Amino acid sequence: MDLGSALWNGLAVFLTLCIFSILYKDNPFYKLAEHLVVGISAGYFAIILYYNGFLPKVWVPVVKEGKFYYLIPTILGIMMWTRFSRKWSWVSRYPIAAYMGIGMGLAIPLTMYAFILTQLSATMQPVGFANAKLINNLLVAVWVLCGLIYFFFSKEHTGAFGWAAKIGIWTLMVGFGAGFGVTVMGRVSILIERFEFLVNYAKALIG
Amino acid sequence: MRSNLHLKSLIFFILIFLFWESSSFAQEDLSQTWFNPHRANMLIFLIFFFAVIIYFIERAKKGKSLFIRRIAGLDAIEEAVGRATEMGKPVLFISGIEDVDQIQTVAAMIILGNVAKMVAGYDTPLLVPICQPFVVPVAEERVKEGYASAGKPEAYNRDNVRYISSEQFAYAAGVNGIMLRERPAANLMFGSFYAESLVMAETGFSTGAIQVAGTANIHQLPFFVVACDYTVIGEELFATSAYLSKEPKLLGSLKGSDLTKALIMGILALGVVLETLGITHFTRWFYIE
Amino acid sequence: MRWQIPLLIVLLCGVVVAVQYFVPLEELEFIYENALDWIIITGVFAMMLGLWSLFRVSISKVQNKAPGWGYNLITLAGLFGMLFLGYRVESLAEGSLFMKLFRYVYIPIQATMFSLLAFYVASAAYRAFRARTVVSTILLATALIIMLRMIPLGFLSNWNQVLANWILTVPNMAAKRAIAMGVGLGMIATALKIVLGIERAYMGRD
Amino acid sequence: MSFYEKMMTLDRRWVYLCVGIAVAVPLFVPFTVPVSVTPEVRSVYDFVESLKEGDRLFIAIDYDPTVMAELQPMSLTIMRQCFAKGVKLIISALHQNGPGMAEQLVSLVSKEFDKKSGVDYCYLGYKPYPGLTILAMGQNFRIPFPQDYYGVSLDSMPMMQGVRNYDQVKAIIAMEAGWVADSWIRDANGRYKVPVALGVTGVMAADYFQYLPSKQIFGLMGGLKGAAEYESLAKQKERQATGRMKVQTIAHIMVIIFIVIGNVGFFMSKRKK
Repeated sequence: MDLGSALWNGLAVFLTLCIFSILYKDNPFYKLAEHLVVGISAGYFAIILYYNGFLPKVWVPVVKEGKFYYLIPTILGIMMWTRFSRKWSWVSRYPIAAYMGIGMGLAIPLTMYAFILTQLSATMQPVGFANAKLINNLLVAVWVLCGLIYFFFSKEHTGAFGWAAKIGIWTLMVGFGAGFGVTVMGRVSILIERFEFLVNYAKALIG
Repeated sequence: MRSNLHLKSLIFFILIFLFWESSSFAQEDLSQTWFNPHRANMLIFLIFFFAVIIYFIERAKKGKSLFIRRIAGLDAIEEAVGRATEMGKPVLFISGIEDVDQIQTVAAMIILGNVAKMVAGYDTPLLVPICQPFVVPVAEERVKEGYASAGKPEAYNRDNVRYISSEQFAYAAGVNGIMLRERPAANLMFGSFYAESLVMAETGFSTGAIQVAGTANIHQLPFFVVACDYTVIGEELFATSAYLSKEPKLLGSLKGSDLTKALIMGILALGVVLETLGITHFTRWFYIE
Repeated sequence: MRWQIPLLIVLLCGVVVAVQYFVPLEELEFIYENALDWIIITGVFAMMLGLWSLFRVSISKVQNKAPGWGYNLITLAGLFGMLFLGYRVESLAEGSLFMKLFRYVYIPIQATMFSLLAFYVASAAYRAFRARTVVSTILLATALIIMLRMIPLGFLSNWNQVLANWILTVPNMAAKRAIAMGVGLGMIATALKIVLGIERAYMGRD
Repeated sequence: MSFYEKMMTLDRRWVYLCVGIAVAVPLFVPFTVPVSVTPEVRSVYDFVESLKEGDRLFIAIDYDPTVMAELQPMSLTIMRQCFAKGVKLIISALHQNGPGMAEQLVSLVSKEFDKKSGVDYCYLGYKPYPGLTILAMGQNFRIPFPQDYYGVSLDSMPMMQGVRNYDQVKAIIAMEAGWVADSWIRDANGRYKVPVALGVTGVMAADYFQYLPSKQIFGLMGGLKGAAEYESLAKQKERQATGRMKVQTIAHIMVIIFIVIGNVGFFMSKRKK
């Protein structure tokens, strides 16, 4: 390892330890790393947005290629800056409205597809008691129905309906327990990667 | 205003039906047609859903009262805010890490306004750290409006709505800093969260705050359920946002959602029965190309 | 001006973009593709609001000599340092100071923040997984079965593996589907209310 | 406070310390943990093992450095296994931050086995919009990738003669860190009927089990455990995942011990009252 990369990697090791120090308690080292990363990331993303957003989407189309309809979103974007004035800040509603409208319009069919129709068709499977697959299909269908009943808002959860809702929330809890259980492995993997980074640096320094 | 809504719904449906009607001209080269016939099933579903929602909103506006069940997380918000104001400590509101074109963020913003209204009467700050720049103006407006509608516009402090960072973990680091140093007594987390959810919820727990969280991101729900005092699960997030505003017309949409849910359950049951009998046409109809 | 036009913009943008999904016309395709660009472009300008908010809060702490104001100087130094170093195209090339700060300051901090989760899942599990109620017992039991997959227990492991796979593919799947369908309905209902201007709280008041 | 109550209210920092030790110590202390092999991993191995010299396999490396710890061992082991058997590889990298990392991996393994680009393997690299790229490759690899990562035309490569699309590869083994996995299943397997197997992160594994019984994927390797299982089958010298897997085992035992401590404390202190 040459001196330059030893120093830069040393900085990375130091900052890694700074963040780990929060596990004990809040301290000046954590505060340092926290404030540093907030500043650095804001600056970094502003620059990246300039090169990947402003230059190819505003500067090049309008100035170089003469596609003047790109001025419309540019003007909408500049309208955001009326937020700096108390008197004119209502103008910023225009771009916000456009942004939200497009977002909602995109979301409606895609949500219908991914969240409802796909799930619906995947659950409609033959059921029965003849083999494990059919029984499992039946269980999935029943539990999905109970889960949906839990999400009924306009009917009191009492009687048989209440029991179905109860089975529904139990099913959700099994899902949450499973979700938690499988995630532990992934999170530990990331910690292993960090520890290996520290160990490798120490090894490289010692030679 | 009402006729305005009618007019808009009318335009909306006319547009959709226009495309629907013209679908009979469907040809093989899709780029020349007015309608993609492979997606007709979804359109029918959407039209039904929209019609039901608008019907119930109209009915609610006429004053028909609707029953809505209790949502535990909802009461918890009031309890948490109440305790924070009693202690004279700040309330922290985190609206997730996604932008304002995401529906969950909008739902979070609606909740934020109502929280601001609750907090306004007391001398406690409402801290709103923000992850996406576009959310900043919306959050500012919501907080300002909440304070104004509680009759305390002067209590609004612009510095409490602050942008931190657009990057997930830089944002989480900044939020942790706020939790550790400004010691809010209530942490409300609503919106779209990812892996940072547990980083914030555990830090919040270690500071002793009451925590209420809600998200529709299925993978993060387990962590909120485990680390927070109350969790608003999935669809309850949208119901909460409708419920908090206490406007009948917004509640009407909940009834509409429920009816559609019942329809979906019926379809599901029917589909399962038909599949078992070996009839697959029905299920096939729900595939989308 | 202040109300009607923004609501009209939401309606128009929402309807056109949603309808595009069903209408394969090239003209609409063109609008759709541009709509995506528009979102990016307005986002570029909105970034200024974020930077301004960060700057204002930091600088006011420094000016008022609020507790810990020195740290806010670090934030400002990081922000302006990156803006200053990144103003030339060459600064995006590997090996520039800009990229080095990204790689050796930003990346390790964010990766370490992420890795803290390994500690937090443990402490959250210890605290919350108590067999207090039926619901919390179910949560605890499933999590345990799934975690036991990682531990070699001889012949028990094989059984546990079968059980864990069943949990993942049957009840877990059912739970996810139920949540997803509910969420889908809630999302579409909210989106519809926004597009039609029924829900307009997000725009604030005058 | 009684002993049992203390068991329930341990300071969280003790938990942190124990997790830290559980992860750090196994990195220094040599020992092994037996790995039980699951059928969904074995079927991937058996498939690769059944390939003959000259067969072509498609490997997708769709992740970035943040999940390297979990997925890199899978890619590494399978690539070595293939090169050792003389199987020819077509490799893509459809994650924005991944192509550089994938290139390092490809050049490392190809040097080990003295394999040549264009003759024994073809590294396509990255194109934006993974879903569309996957669909287009079903028509012809040359639509999204007229040239490989190094700028060499696909038509000029000996190993790509007569290779148009997925029809000429035996299968796709995709290492995935996100939704691109769905695209491989839906588009590559669903539309073009090519067999697909997945290697995914531990968090994702639970969501992809459902595709096994319906045969949409013929195998699944989930997280470090899946990678360690594969390594134990392949019996190669370097076993990164197996080394990390023992850390996983200790860490999981630690978490479970804490859950047990909490519950014992809870029940015993309740009984006393």
